Amino acid sequence: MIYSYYPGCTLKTKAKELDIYARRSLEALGIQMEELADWQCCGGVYPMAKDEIATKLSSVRTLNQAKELGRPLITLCSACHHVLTLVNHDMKNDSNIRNKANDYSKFDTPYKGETEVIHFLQLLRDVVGFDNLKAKVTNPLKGRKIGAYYGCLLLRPSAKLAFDSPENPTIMEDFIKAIGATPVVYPFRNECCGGYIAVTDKGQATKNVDRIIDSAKYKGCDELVTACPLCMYNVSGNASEGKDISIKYFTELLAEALGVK
Amino acid sequence: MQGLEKKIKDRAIELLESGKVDGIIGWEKGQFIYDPTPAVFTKETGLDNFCYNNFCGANLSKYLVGKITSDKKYAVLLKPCDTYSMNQLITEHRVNRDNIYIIGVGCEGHLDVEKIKRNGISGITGVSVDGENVNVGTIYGESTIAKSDVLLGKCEVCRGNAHKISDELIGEELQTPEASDRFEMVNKLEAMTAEERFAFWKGELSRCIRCNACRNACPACTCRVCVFDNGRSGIDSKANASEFEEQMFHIIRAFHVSARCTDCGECSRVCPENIPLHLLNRKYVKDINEFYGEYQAGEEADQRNPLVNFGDKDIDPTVISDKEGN
Amino acid sequence: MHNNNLKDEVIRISGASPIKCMKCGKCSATCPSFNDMEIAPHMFVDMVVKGRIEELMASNATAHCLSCFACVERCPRGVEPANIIEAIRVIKLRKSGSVQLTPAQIASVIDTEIPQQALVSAFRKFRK
Amino acid sequence: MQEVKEFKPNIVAFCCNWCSYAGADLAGSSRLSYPADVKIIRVPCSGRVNPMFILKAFEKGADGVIICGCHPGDCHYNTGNFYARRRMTLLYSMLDYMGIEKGRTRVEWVSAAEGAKFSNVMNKFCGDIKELGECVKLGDIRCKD
Amino acid sequence: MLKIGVFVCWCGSNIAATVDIDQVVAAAKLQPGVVMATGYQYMCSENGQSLMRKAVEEYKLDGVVICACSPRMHEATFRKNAQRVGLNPFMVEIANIREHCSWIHKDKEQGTIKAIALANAAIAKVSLNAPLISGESSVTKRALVIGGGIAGLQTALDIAEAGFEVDVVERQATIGGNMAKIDKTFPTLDCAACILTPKMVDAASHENIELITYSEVESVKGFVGSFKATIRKKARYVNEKTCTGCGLCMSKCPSKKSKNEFNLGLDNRTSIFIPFAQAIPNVAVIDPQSCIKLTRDKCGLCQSVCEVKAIDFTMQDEIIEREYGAIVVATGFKPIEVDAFDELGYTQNKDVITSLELERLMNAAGPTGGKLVKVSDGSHPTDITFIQCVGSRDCTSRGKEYCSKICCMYTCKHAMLIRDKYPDINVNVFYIDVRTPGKNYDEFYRRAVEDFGVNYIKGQVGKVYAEDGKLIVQGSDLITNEQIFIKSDMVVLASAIEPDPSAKKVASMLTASIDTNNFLTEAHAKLRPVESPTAGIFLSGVCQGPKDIPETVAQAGAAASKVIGLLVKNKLVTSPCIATTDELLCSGCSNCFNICPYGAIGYEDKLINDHGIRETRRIAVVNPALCQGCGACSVACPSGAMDLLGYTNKQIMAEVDAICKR
Repeated sequence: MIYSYYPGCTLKTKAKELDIYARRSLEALGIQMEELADWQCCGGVYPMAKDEIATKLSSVRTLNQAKELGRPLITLCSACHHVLTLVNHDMKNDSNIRNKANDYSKFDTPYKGETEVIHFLQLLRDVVGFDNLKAKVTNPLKGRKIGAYYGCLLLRPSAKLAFDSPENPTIMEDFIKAIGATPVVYPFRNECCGGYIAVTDKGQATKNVDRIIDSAKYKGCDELVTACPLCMYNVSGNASEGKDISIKYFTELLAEALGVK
Repeated sequence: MQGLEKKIKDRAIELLESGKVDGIIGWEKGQFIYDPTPAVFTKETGLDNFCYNNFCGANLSKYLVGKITSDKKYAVLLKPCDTYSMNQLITEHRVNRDNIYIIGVGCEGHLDVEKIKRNGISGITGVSVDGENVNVGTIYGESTIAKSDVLLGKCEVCRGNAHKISDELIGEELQTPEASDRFEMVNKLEAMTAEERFAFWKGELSRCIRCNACRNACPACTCRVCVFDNGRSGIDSKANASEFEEQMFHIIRAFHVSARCTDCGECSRVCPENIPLHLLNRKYVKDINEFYGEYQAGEEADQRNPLVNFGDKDIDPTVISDKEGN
Repeated sequence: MHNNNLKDEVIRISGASPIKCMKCGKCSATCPSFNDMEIAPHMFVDMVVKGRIEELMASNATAHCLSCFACVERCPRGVEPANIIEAIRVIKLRKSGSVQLTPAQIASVIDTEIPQQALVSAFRKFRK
Repeated sequence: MQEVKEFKPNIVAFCCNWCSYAGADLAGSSRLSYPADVKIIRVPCSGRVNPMFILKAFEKGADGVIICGCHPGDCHYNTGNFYARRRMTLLYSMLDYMGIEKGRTRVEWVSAAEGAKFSNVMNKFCGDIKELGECVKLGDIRCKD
Repeated sequence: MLKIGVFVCWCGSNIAATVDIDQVVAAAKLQPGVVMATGYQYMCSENGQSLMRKAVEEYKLDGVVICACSPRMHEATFRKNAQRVGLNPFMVEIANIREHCSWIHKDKEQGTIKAIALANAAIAKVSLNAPLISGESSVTKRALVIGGGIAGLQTALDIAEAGFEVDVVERQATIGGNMAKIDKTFPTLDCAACILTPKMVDAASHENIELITYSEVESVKGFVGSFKATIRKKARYVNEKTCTGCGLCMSKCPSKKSKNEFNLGLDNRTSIFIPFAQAIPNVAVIDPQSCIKLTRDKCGLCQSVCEVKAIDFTMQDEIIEREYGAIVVATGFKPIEVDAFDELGYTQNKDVITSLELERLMNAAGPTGGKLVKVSDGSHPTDITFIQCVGSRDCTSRGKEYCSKICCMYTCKHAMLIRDKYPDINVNVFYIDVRTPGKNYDEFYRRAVEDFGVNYIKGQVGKVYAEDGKLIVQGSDLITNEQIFIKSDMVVLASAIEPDPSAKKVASMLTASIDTNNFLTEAHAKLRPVESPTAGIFLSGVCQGPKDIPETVAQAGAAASKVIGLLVKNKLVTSPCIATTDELLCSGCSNCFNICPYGAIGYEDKLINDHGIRETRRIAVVNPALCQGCGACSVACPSGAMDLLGYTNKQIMAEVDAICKR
């Protein structure tokens, strides 16, 4: 099985590490993935308003491309995953949005949410399997106490994203275990860092980030991992003086453990 | 098609010879190629007169109803659309499944000889379907005509070549015709004014001669005694005393088969007056789909039909009474 | 101030059902921006029910909602407060057209590390 | 001189024994009037009303037929009115489809406590039928021309 | 043709003022079959009734129409009257010319025309009437109660006291149910065990009660008066009759790591065990999942120490078949699983517990001997926060849409008891609404606040998390409009309650209906609250809807009185106005069977003689004891084979005909 891959804009610029290490790791794991030829930006932010159609179209076009190839679509960036999944959900379940979006797009056959959108972590869990992953780790990250930082985009609204338990997720912890490190569970791992207001209200973002870092440090995290460029930017750049904590993309740690960094 | 006829015939002989079944319900050659009739074949009758060609539109499932108390086992030939009726009959305990051997036969759509004749073709001696066209052999030579122009009404809205129930399949690879929107005419009628609709139905139903062909062919009309023949029902009538009774007969008949009708189209196929009776049944099908969710009678056996079911948030009849417009 | 036209618009755009609210306050209990919002999420819901949309539009509270869906996730009545707040933000935007962040200002706030999503959200979601 | 006679419609009301018939009784004991054109037939449940009865009424010269039952969910027999609701929705839709004025048929839910509602419903229904006039479509075709 | 008599009542001036009686009488006389018609001032008076009786005898009437007030008023009176002179009561029909005519019309001409139409309709109907005879069925004088909690026990005791035999089937190894786990009861704060255990002993020792514990009802057939139940008595591996409950086996059992269900897993028990000290029967039971002998065929220590040789590892399940006249469902409730509400941290923090777990922690017979300690480390808590409505009034997939009714009061009780016993503990309660309807209930709540200093906060909790050795409860305070963070040692979740999972199976077994939440439905919310719509099935306790103990006991008694009222009869009279099948017409299609709300229609393969053709056909058969006469089946039947006696198709159409004639 070959998977279609959707990197998204950020992974081509600000979050290159997230992308590069993912590609290397998959190669090491023997999973075939092809970048979608003509992908477009997902739109960056999911337009919640029911009557906003135009801003959902770029996602729809990407999803339709994946449908035409007949392959599941792998996402990596939390924000892209959030947007693509929610737009896909709309195309499947909201006839108004579906009809209008199809009227605009004029595909050969209307798009009805057929594409399966899978996050890279789900691929590791459900296709590779964390036990298999563990067996393939050549450089286990022994002794490192790592906190998973999920943020909000990956988990909520859980009814539509169906990613993991929204209140007590385990996928990243299982991942950390599989690469040989020690996962540290801390209460604020599923709370929002304030990424969407990082530009307009740094103060509020800082408050959020501080609370998350405090919570993680209190539980004994030495470092954090994330799947989200927004979280990465916010946690690494917007924490108060002296609060800062090391944060990496989960793919970087994966590549490290697989010995392909 | 002829290859298929041979295959079915061979298999039928095999079934009869082996004693697996006591009779085969199939089609018998008529006087012309286009008038085969349903018949029961046994060891005694042999299968010399058996035929399966493009004029075997009749739905044979109902012929099992009379055999329910028989201890003999029958094989029945069912086209894909006929299997819906079979499932419905099983659901309603009107046939004895244990004594039935179902042979699903392939179908490429059946033809309406009246339509062929209306195209100026007569003296028909043979037909063969060739993709989108039909080659008609006549005593005057061969002519070709578009298949879509001469299909039976029920085949124009074909539901595909899947048999919903069968014990074995023969010729299932045949391609059934492409279906058009079966609610097209219902929608058209709905869009008319009440006066236009009334005129339409008055025009159609006034031709009714109460021959009961629709009732007799309908695989959902399997009552031992029809309510119109039942002296205790209060609406019994041997012949119509008034047009009202015709209307009533058709409304009640459609109502009684609603939610049980598989939309097989036999009523209209057999009507000698060409009254489009299926448009009544199809209205019920459409309403049921719209009001209570998609439902296909006979999709599988032992379904609970929407009229012996309910939802606590069903739409209220006042919605119909108070509907805007005509 | 009651404005039922605006109220209908909020309900239409959000697709949410504020009338289902039973006033338990769980949305506000869970909101990370509670202290930054002069009108808290539970008040948004109630004020929409009462048709007090203009007041909500006049408030800057909409700019502080993170769209993190915590309230949507935890609401026991399926009210979707975040969608309601977003709807008000959208209506506000469509009505005035003024922007919070103009292209000219970008240079002053941008740094090399800012991910695209943050910019998009600043422009589209939060420009008023 | 010929006198123009006021049109007096003929209206049949099927009322379930437990709710609507009792509601009609209450309308009576509260002296809430409605036209004498309405005549009530008692049935155990709205689920007992056979579409045949309605057609029969029209055949015999009714100008309007109304069915009253317990409110959905309150049926004395738990589910009877749910079935009635489906049957009547489909039947009325069919009559409409055949071009027969849909206003001549109606279902209303009237509880035993709703005497006033019963009277209002009947007043309104009679008014509607009067406006529609004699049931010509079904009436005229009662005899072949 | 029938000979019909018509009597038109004046009802003083009630009818006579708006309806011309003479005209109605004259019109009636013209109707076919009418041999006499007369008016009278008050038909319901003794004189009126005797007038009717005399006429029946004089004219040899076989049908009577009374034009008078509503049949809901005097139909029974006139039918009884007919019976006195040997006329079948169902040959009497009433034309309602008062409520439906004279009282609502002012115009006498119009009123008279309508009265004539109504009279004609009744005459048309009665001329098609046939004498109907009420059926009878016998009553087995024994009741079955499913569930041995407080509801089931109270019902059983009340029935037994009235002199009838009762079997109580309980799934667990002991009776007592949920109430046995409770420490104190509101609003009186008396100890639950002190009021429940005497009842348990009473039930065990009552000569009319048989307790069938560790058993489940597998199937029920039959109908009111004669049900047949199959009960599976699961193997206990301990002989109930010889075991003395000495407990020696428990002290020797080496398998000690099974979760103690009675204490909700807060401590462990042995594989052979007695559920709790006051269990009835006070007999050990072996858990086959963990017993070393039963799983690995080793050990057998208990068998060797048992002095009365009560232990039998070869014991098999036993099937009991019994007949009953009535069945009471008392399957009770269970608290919902709160794992899905993980923002409240139940699965992540040991010190987040449910209210029922708190009951066990505060119970003197519980795992801590009644000392309230933190589950995580056994230390003394100083701050406890309660969260109400966890899963109640929640219309998402994780909760229940209804109010669980008992949580406000028990949370209040818990708060009060904690403050009373440990005044150093601060107690906060998050609430949405405090619902305390009930005698002395709101006073109880106010006492918790005013006398015991419980701090009630209007708002809900969004997140519970551990920090600095405490649980931080992040919630909203809607009165002060603040987001607050309360440091707590323990958090108690007032979880919603739901019907016991067995209720659904039991209901379908009994053809009793259940609602969307799996609570059993009562026949009528106000008039028949303890009866199921299915005759002979009664409801006791929470299986019908959330209830506290006083309500449960009251309802249990009510159910018992209904059962007694049924069992005391020797014969059940069944209404003759029921559905009936014309066997020659029935094609066995099952439409009627599918629509019947009472499970009154079954199928039989019957030998039919259809005009000389003899064959076996599948025919619908109506059970007269179950049919309630709604007639839904008669409409579902396309051929008209199914009809409703007393309201036949033909009768109703005759009425239509009479009314529509212009």
